[in-house]
Amino acid sequence: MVPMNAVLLLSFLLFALGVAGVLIRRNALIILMCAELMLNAANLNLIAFARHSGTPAGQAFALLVMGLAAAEVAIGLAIVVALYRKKDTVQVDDINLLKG
Amino acid sequence: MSFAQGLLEALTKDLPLLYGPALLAVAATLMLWPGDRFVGRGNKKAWAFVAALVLLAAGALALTAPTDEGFNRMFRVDGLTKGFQALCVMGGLITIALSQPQLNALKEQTVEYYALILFSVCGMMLLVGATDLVSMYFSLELMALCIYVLVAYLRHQERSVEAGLKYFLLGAFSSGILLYGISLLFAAAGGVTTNLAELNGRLALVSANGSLLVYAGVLMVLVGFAFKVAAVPFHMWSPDAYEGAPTPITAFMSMAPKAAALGAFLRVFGTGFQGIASDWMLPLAYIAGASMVLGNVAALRQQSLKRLLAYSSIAHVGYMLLGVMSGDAQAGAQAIWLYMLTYLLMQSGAFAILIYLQGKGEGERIDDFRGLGRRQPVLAFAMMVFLLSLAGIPPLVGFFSKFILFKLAIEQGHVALTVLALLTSAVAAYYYLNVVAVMYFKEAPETERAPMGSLATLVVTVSCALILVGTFFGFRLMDWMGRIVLG
Amino acid sequence: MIQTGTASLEPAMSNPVAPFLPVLILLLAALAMGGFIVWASGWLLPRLLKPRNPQAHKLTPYECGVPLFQQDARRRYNIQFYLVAVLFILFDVEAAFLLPWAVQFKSNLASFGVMLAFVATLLVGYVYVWGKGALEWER
Amino acid sequence: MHTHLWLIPFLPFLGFLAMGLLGRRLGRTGVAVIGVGTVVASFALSLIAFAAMKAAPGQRLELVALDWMAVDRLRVPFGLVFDPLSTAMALAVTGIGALIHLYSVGYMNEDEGYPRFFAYLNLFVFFMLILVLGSSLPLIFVGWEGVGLCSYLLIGYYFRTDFAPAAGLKAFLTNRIGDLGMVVGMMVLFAHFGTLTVGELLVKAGGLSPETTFGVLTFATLMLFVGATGKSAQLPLYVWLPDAMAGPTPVSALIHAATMVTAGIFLVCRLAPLFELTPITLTVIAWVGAATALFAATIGLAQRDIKKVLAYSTVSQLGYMVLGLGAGGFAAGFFHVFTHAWFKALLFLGAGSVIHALHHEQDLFKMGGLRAKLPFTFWTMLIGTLAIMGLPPFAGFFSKDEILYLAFLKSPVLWGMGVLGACLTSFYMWRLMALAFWGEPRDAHAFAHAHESPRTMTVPLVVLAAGSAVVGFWGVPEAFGGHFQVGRFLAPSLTYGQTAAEAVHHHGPAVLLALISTGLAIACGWWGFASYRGGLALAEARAARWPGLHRWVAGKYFVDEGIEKVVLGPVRWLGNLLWKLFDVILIDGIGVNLPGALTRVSGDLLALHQTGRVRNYALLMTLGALGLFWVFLR
Repeated sequence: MVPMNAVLLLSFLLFALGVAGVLIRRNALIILMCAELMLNAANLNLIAFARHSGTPAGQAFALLVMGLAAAEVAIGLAIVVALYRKKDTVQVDDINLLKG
Repeated sequence: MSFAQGLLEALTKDLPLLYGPALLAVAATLMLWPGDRFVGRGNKKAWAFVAALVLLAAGALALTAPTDEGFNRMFRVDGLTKGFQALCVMGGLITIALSQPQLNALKEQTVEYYALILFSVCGMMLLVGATDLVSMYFSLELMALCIYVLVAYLRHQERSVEAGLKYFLLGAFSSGILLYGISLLFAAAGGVTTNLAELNGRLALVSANGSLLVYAGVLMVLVGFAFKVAAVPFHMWSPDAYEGAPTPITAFMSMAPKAAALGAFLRVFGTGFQGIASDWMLPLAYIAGASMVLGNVAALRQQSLKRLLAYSSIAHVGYMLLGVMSGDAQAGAQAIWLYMLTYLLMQSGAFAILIYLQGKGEGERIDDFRGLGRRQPVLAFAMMVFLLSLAGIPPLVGFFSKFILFKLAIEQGHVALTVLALLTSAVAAYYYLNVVAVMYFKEAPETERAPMGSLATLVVTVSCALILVGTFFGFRLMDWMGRIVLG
Repeated sequence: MIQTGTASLEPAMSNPVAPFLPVLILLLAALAMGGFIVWASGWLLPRLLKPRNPQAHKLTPYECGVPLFQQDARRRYNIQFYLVAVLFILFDVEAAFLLPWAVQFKSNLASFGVMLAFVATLLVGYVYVWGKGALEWER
Repeated sequence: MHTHLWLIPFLPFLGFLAMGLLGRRLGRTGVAVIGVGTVVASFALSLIAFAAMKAAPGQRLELVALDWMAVDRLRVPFGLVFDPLSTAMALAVTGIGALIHLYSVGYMNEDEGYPRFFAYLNLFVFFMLILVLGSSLPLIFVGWEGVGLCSYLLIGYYFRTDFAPAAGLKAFLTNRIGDLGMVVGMMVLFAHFGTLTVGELLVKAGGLSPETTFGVLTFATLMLFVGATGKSAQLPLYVWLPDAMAGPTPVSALIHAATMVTAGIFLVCRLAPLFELTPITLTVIAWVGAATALFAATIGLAQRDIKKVLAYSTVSQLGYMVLGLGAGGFAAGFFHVFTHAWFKALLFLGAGSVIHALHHEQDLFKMGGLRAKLPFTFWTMLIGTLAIMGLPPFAGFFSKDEILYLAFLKSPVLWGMGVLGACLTSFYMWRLMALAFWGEPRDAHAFAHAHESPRTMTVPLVVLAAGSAVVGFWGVPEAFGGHFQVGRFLAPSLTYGQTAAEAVHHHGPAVLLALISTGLAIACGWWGFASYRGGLALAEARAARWPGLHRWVAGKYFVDEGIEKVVLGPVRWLGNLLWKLFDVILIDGIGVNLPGALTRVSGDLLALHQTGRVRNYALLMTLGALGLFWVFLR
């Protein structure tokens, strides 16, 4: 068995990667992917600890999260496409009509 | 007995708890298909009435649901659930009524609009009853995903799409943080349960070694919720999303999801994580205080009434978080519920008038209210009532809901925060009164009057009347309701 | 403690990672080997062996055959592609919910009914998508 | 039974509804009849109630319509209370209110917003009556905020000018600061006593020994006094009152004389037994009052605008009332409210009459010689001036003397400040009279067109003048052979069934002190009158080059000029300085510029974080979360 602290560390690295991506990248699609990465970091925790304790709840939760993530991607892509049709760009730094 | 039999039995036993939300989901699905096949292109407006009826029915079902817990202790119907479900349904109904003039004018009546509102109200109704982090996360996402789409609904308007994208990206970000926090709590409790009550018991026993994990988890969950209710410093999406969204959806966002998220906030923090209250109380106090200050100060500068209401709603959330911090969960829930109810009335009235002016070609800028007192005295009077009530000026109802909340906070020993709340509410009076002053003391060229439309008139009349009635004996009424609904 | 490179048949029970250590070493060796081959064949050997005879034509993607249809490789995909891809992902992931059900499945009409309801819901979604014309490539 | 008492506050409200809803459809006459009629009717009812109260002293009647608020422990009835204090106050409010309504019929005759004006005015009276008659602190607070709101509407009535709305807003905001104090005080009282009904509160407070509740009560009463400071325009929250002059003159009269500003005094009187238990609060109150009385009088010396002079004089007189309260003389303080209501309303309406006659000229330096042109106004204002300077037997004498005597018992320094303030009052009032009514007209055009005001305006003046002359006899102190009846009348309300406060026995010094203060006031009055009787000659003479022949003649003025330079100069310089310091820096600083500064801060704040860029938002969210994490690790 892998020690649980290692799992936590790995998931934290994944999570931090996701956060960093959201903060650094400018492409809306990649930001979206990074947000999904954060969800996967959480999934890793859920699955590993569910396996660790031998109960199925966490694994079922992870499946549910995957489904939700897919729905989120679908909606996100739709919005990004709508934006692209309007502004011809998916760079988030180019959209700041609303501010102040 | 097999797992599946158990599942079926659970369903038949527990389903009555969910008749309301289930009706919404089924009806919205059927509206999309096959319902929409039978409605002609020009008649989409009819869906508004269908959706309103479905909402009413769902509200009635929710209020008559048995008080019980079910679905493997994932969902619970109690006073809190019913009370906040009622608020969400009201928010949905008001939104549908307010949407009519704008959607007709823009020729954007579609079945999807109403189906999305129903789905998101369904998510809210599930959210306030969720007693398990799984069901909570699921319903939170159901609610939020629908609202992302609704914000970007006017896909031919750049503002709307931009608002939708911003809200979506930040929402996805915060939902990632929330879920990671949930996973940490799950891990800290040993990976056995996601049930709130059980988690609370287990987390309180976590050794000093794991306390960092618990704290990080609770904090991340707190961040997720603070984002959903738009509390500082996780509020930045709200002014932009409020401004860009179609105005009825702005009204919707300031009422229903806020009520639902606050209900869940109460459920998770007020009653759920009581055992580890010392972990989240101080950060929450900072969040509340910062929301009051920033919300009110930032609103001073606004030229657009939509943005002003967005910032002021940040401040109102700051006040309501005082109720979450109350050690007496029942009293806190009641105070927040009353506040939210009165807030709903004032907000719906103000938005109805705003939408009406928008429809006339005047915009949402505060300057467009110039001379409203002369042009349309009745409307201006109603607007004044809403604004003064929002400012919390007695004897209007908004004062009493504030009073009850602040009184509770003082009793709970949050004196410094309450004083801050009082001070900032004095600032709030300034910008609300500024709008009143513009309406009455500034002249504007005469413009022609357009009829307001029966639904918007209804909303304005009812909410204004309720505020005025509430001023005199609303409190007996509201107390009575609070007792019955919140138990 | 670090053990010798040869696989130990009885790994120390105290260190759960220990049995995997030989694998790790093998992995590192393989990586080093692979890296060297790639480096040598892709950079070192050509440097040493290649004739120097530059030509503009050599830089085109296809040195021989038909000329390029479109100069810009980053061309836009048809928006329809995204739509279909997203729909595929959605229905694909929803199918993942079938898995735990199937694992637990014992011949039982009730559980079958519940899953049928789930699939029916998906089906309504599918029909809605179809009805909206989202699956038609040419509109 | 007693249902007719409900009509006292609600008649003006009905008037407000009628005028607000029907508006111009009522016509000018209709508006005037309803506006004046409702208030007169409630005056008549108050008179009946007052007579009943007189007949059966110590009576107390609480009418409860319904349970208004009931949230767990908090139960607040929607009720009115009739006891000596509230009926006497209601009488003053409706009586003076009715006269001001009547006066407004003439004054606002040319204004187009006639119905709106009367609607606001009626609403104002309604809220004031709710404040006076309310049986619980929340209800009193409703009235309290209501008059604030109405004053905002009325002060900002001339909304076409830039100044008026700003002044209205300033009044409202300053009052909000005071209101914070009131709310906090209320909450502390509730947390401690578990009730907010005045009756229960006082009974419970009386049952406690002072030692156990000392700290809480002191805090609560101090907070309530902060509220009173805002409403009753005491230092340092007086700032809104002078600006409130921007409204129409009848509004100034209503706000200054009978209603809004007395609210703070009334609140303290209402809760007198509570304040009685807290000597520290009382001392604070006394000093704030004395300082205000002196301070505002100093500023009054330097004003040119006739209404500003009166405004500062109101602040000063309020200082006396507060001083009276602080000295433990709740009845004396209230009595001064009562007498002041008469003569201040008179002075304001008289000033309004002058302004009306001169077509809205308010500058004293442009008036002069109006004695013959405006006989009614002149004679009535003369009575008002005599009353405010404290000349026996006019109204102001008895009430002010009683306050000064009590102040003397508390501390001779307080007495000295009070007497000095009275001297200054006398001076600037006679300066005002001399500049307006004596001397040569300094604006020939305006003078030529000046005319006496219509009957609706002069009748209230005469009535008020008569009142100013005689109401003082209701409370002749014992030192002058009276029985201070007002004190006896109010005693049941002020002591609330506890041991009756010992009657103040006037000893030897009382008469002597009265003689000293009155004598000084007369002297100062004469001085002020003499200095300005010749108009602005002093100032002009100083500027002009005198031929040698006239030099000797002018020498007569040289004495005066010397006095002017040596004594008056510094005093006026001080007044100007204080005015600059407080009005310009503090008021404009806090009242006007603070919102501006906040708005600027707001802009900076927004520019800093609400950039419109998603990535910045995400970054700030992350930083926020890390900051909260830091809170935990710290």
